[in-house]
Amino acid sequence: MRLDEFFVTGEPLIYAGMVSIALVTSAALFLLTYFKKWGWLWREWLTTVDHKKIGIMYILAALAMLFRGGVDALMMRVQLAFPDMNFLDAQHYDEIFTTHGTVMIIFMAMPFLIGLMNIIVPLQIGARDFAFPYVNALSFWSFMFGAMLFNISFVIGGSPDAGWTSYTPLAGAAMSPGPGQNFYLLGLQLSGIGTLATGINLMVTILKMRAPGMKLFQMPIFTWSTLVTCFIIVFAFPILTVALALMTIDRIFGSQFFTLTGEGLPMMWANLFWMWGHPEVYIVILPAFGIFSEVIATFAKKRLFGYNAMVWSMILIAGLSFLVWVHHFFTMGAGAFVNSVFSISTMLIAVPTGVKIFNWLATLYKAKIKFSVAMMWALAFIPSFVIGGVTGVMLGMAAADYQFHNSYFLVAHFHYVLIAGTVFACFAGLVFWYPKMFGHKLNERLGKWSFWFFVIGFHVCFFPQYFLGLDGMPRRIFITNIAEWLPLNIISTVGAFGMGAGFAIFVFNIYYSYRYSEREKTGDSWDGRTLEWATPTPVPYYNFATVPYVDKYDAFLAMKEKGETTYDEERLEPIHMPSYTGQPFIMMGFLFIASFALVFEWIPLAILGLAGGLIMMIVRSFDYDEGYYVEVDEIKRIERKARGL
Amino acid sequence: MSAHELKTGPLEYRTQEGQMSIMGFWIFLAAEIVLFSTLFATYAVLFGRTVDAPTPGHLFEPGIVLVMTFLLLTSSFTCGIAVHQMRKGSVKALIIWMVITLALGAGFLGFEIYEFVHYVHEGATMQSSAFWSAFFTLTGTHGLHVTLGIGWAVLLLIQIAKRGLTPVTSRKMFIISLYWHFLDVVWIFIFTSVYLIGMVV
Amino acid sequence: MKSNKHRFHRWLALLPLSLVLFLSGCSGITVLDPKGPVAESQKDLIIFSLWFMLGIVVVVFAVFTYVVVKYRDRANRNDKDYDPNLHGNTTIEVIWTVIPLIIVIALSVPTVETLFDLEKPPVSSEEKEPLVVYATSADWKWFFSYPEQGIETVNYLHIPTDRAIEFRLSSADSMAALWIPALGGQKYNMAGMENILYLQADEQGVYDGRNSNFNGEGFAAQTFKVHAESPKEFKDWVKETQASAPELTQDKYNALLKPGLTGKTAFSSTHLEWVHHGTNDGRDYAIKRHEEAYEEHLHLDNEMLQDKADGHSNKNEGHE
Amino acid sequence: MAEHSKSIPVQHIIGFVLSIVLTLLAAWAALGSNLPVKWIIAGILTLAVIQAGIQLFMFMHMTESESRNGHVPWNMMFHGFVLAAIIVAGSLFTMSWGFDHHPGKDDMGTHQEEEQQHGGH
Repeated sequence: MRLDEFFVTGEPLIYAGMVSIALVTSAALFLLTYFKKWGWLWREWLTTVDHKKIGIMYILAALAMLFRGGVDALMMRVQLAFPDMNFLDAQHYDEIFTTHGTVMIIFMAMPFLIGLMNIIVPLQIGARDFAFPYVNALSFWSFMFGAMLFNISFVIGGSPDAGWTSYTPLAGAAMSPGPGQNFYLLGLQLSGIGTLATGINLMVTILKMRAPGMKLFQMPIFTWSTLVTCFIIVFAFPILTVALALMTIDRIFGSQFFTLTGEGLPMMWANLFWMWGHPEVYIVILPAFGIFSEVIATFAKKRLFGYNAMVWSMILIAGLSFLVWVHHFFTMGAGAFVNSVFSISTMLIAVPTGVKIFNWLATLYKAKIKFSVAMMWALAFIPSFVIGGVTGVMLGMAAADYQFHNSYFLVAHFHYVLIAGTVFACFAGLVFWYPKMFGHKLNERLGKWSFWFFVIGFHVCFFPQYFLGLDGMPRRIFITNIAEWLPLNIISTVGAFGMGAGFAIFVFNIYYSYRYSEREKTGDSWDGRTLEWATPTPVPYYNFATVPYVDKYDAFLAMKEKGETTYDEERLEPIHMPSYTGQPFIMMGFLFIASFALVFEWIPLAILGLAGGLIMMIVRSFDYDEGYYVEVDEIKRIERKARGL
Repeated sequence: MSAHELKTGPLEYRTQEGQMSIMGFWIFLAAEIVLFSTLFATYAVLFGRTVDAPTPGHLFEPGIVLVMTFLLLTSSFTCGIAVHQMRKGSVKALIIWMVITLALGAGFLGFEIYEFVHYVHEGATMQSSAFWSAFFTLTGTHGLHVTLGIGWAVLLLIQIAKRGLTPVTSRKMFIISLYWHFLDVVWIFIFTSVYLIGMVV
Repeated sequence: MKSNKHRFHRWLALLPLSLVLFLSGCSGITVLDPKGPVAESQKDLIIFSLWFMLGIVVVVFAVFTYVVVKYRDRANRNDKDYDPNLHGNTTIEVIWTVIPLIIVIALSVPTVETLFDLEKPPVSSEEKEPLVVYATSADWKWFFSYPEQGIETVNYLHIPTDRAIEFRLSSADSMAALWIPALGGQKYNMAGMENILYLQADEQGVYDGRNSNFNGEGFAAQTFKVHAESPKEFKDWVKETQASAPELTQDKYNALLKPGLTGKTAFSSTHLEWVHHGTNDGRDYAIKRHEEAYEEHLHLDNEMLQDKADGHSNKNEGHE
Repeated sequence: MAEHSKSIPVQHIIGFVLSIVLTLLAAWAALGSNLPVKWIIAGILTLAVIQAGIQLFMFMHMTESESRNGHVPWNMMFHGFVLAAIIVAGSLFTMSWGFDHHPGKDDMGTHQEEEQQHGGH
């Protein structure tokens, strides 16, 4: 392969991207060397197995990905603003919407939520870490290397351009030759390993490591949403693994699953993709529901209404999520009977979702609502999500879907549910738990500015798109050459920049608050209700000096009433902790090399990388490191300092 | 994380780590069921799409498949005895029965490789048609699992020989046994829905 | 740059005008302004569901506004209506489970009915045999074959009004979807699989049709115009095409199949004589003949697209 | 726990014998019998499910209470098999059955037939 084929050439925007990547990388390398931080980076972060640190790395990476996906989005909106725009050509536009979709779902929404789960779930259930801290680190590095692999396609080899759904035969070797599509397949495959492992890890953590006395139906609702989500992950991700593997074999080894030759069946890809893809939607929305429930209950200063119904509706949604995938291709022509079945199952999801909406409203009833920024995100979610939800039901009506399908009506719908659901939740959750993670709150004033910019921008951007869709504008076109579409497209682009401004203010707020915000003195920043607020801030690495006995929902509220804390000097015992290790990083590094080699179909290097990965597994198998104990005196010292005793 | 160790019951269940690892593995097996069922679904949907390549009914031979099935069924049985011996505390019997299990597994693999080579010679390859792509991927994935299982078990036997039975080694052994029985479950479905149905239809 | 700026201003001037058009009601929105019975039935379904959805939105928004305003934490807040332990009420929970369920049932019935109706030609033209048109997508153009009339058009379509059109959809290569929003919803065109889509125009006019399913670089350019005209005009058009258009040879067809853009053309024979892409035998016809061409980039940009719309460009013709 | 004293527990022997018998039965049904194909397929799939159950319950200690893992193993296996059924049957339902039973065929004959079939469902 020639060098000018290896690097992407000929695009000014990409050259600019390359330059900025080079600058940022060298700046980072310089700073690390100048401040002699390499050792610190390795010892404190790259080898960590602490769920809180891993969670923070997840969230930082997700914010970076949100930036990248957001820039993609703005570029698309610029191109679509006016009919005569020549900002992007078709090819470049195709790459951008493909990476936008993939990055936002796989490398932004999921890791953001998994990051929050990482930090909060063990704290909420009174656990000292994950069930398998080593595996947790492995998961993170699998995601991180997968994301890196996907993102370097931007400058090396060329980005995938067949849409985030990568429908065959377009995405097959015959019509999309070259490394672009391979980046998609292997980037997702690599990060998928980690997601599945996290799913198993969190399930075991929640099922086996709850504080003594805590029954399943006394768990905080975010923990419940995590458990249900992990259940979906465990059952959905293997489908993606197989689908990706089959297409990889198709592309690299010439098999005939989804090809036009050899009687392959391209639509089978769509079938498998959506068998994973639909549950995936719930993987990113259920934790959001959990976050909103926590935030609303806390700032309404009121117990969550209908806790049992909330839990059961999540379980029901999880079950139904596996029975509706065909609604993504009603227009395939599987016949009226098949479409009827999936149409009805799709609409049924509205019932448990409706129950949840009404339960949130009922939680606000007779409450004392405090409009903090986290609460504002949660409140904005309710009406926005309802619009997304009802249009989802309309899309679920197969006969009408023939008109909605592939149009901007659909685009508007899924942005309404994914942004108003997932993205608002990410912001709400980050603002809410920020003091727990970093020891200080985010500035509320700046937070409100970013909130209003983002939320208004969001509605201005996506509401007009419903009408564009009804007016026949299809998704994924790089040009808006019909006069009637002009005004709405301009409005939409303006809204997109509003969202961009909101995000920029949010990021600035992180910096501003780091500099100027008051440091937290107690662990209980918002008068919280669940156990994560029972720990001091910053949270000691062992989380709980003494684990409380839980016999109620809203466990911390009960503790506060009884005057208990998680520091009982009488009951202190040495705490067993896992050792930090560089193995996960190295193992995933090898798999990264293998995947990168497979992208370019360099089989010998791929085999070497895989062998490296296998050797790391053998190393792990013979590794009998038992961790270490935190002595009582050490715990006393840390806790007294943190609690100001 | 707790160091509390129970005094009774099978060794692998006594520590919380043991319990958690075993539970985690059960969850992993559920994911494996989904993984294989996706391959089965692909196989089922692509059934009959052979183009010019030979049809399955033409190539499948009942004899060799039955032998493979009996090898794997027996290995599952001997693996069960190995765990039984482990619970009785007999390292030596455990190792002997495990070696028999792995030998049977290796025999199974040998037949499978022979079978694949034979099919390729007849013109049924991964690249020849959608049906054969699906066939080789499904059975090949199972075969790969068996191979990995053998490698993994060998590593573990070394550890057991070195360290004897501890909560950690017996937990690992127990998990291997779950894995091995599970591969047998998968094979039962391959035997039935790939080979038998392939020969009937 | 200069011309771009000029165009920019021209479009900008359209902005207020279009806003007025948009606000003047549904008449501007294609899907809600159907020109045939199929689109009509889909519009009815959409409007039917829209009423329910608006109802839900109104109820939720009203309750939401009420609770957020009434129960906000303010200085002289009456603590009597603060109940921190209120955690459930079975009756009301059952009510708000059952009502959505009823709505879902209410929506399901017409959905299923319409679904089965759409598999048949529209009732309004039952007594007439549907006009069969094979609509074949290829990267990035449309072939419309009229087997009875023995003609084939590329990138435009003529149909008679008040008669069902039975589209037989397939694709020579990548997956596409035939969508004529004014006449009704879409279905996929897939190689090796054939779909049937019934559409019908009741009003004469020229409608926009396109491929709505992303299929690569030329996707945005894969559009066509539908000329719905009276049966007599249609007959005349058919006669004229039969008489004046050249015959479609297999070589010519193979050249047209090559991935790329092409203008409008008509022929007095159809490609169905030697290949039908909707069958198992025809699925790899194009990919076998043009394997290398799929690797090339079009470098399609706005200017090219404008040119194509104006009828200048004919990228394929250079290769003949 | 009487069986612990034996070198080979009875449960395992029963399980092993049963799986051999069921395998032979399935092989006979498929290769030796003259039953209708649909019956054979349904029959041998049932036998396979029974045999999987034997592995799970007799060899894999799925329901042992000493594991302190409660219903989790059982629950995961159950849902795994439900999902397996959804994936396999669902794919066949939409990709094969759906397409065979819709008017995507060349003549109108199939179309009429399809209408009747739908009426029957």
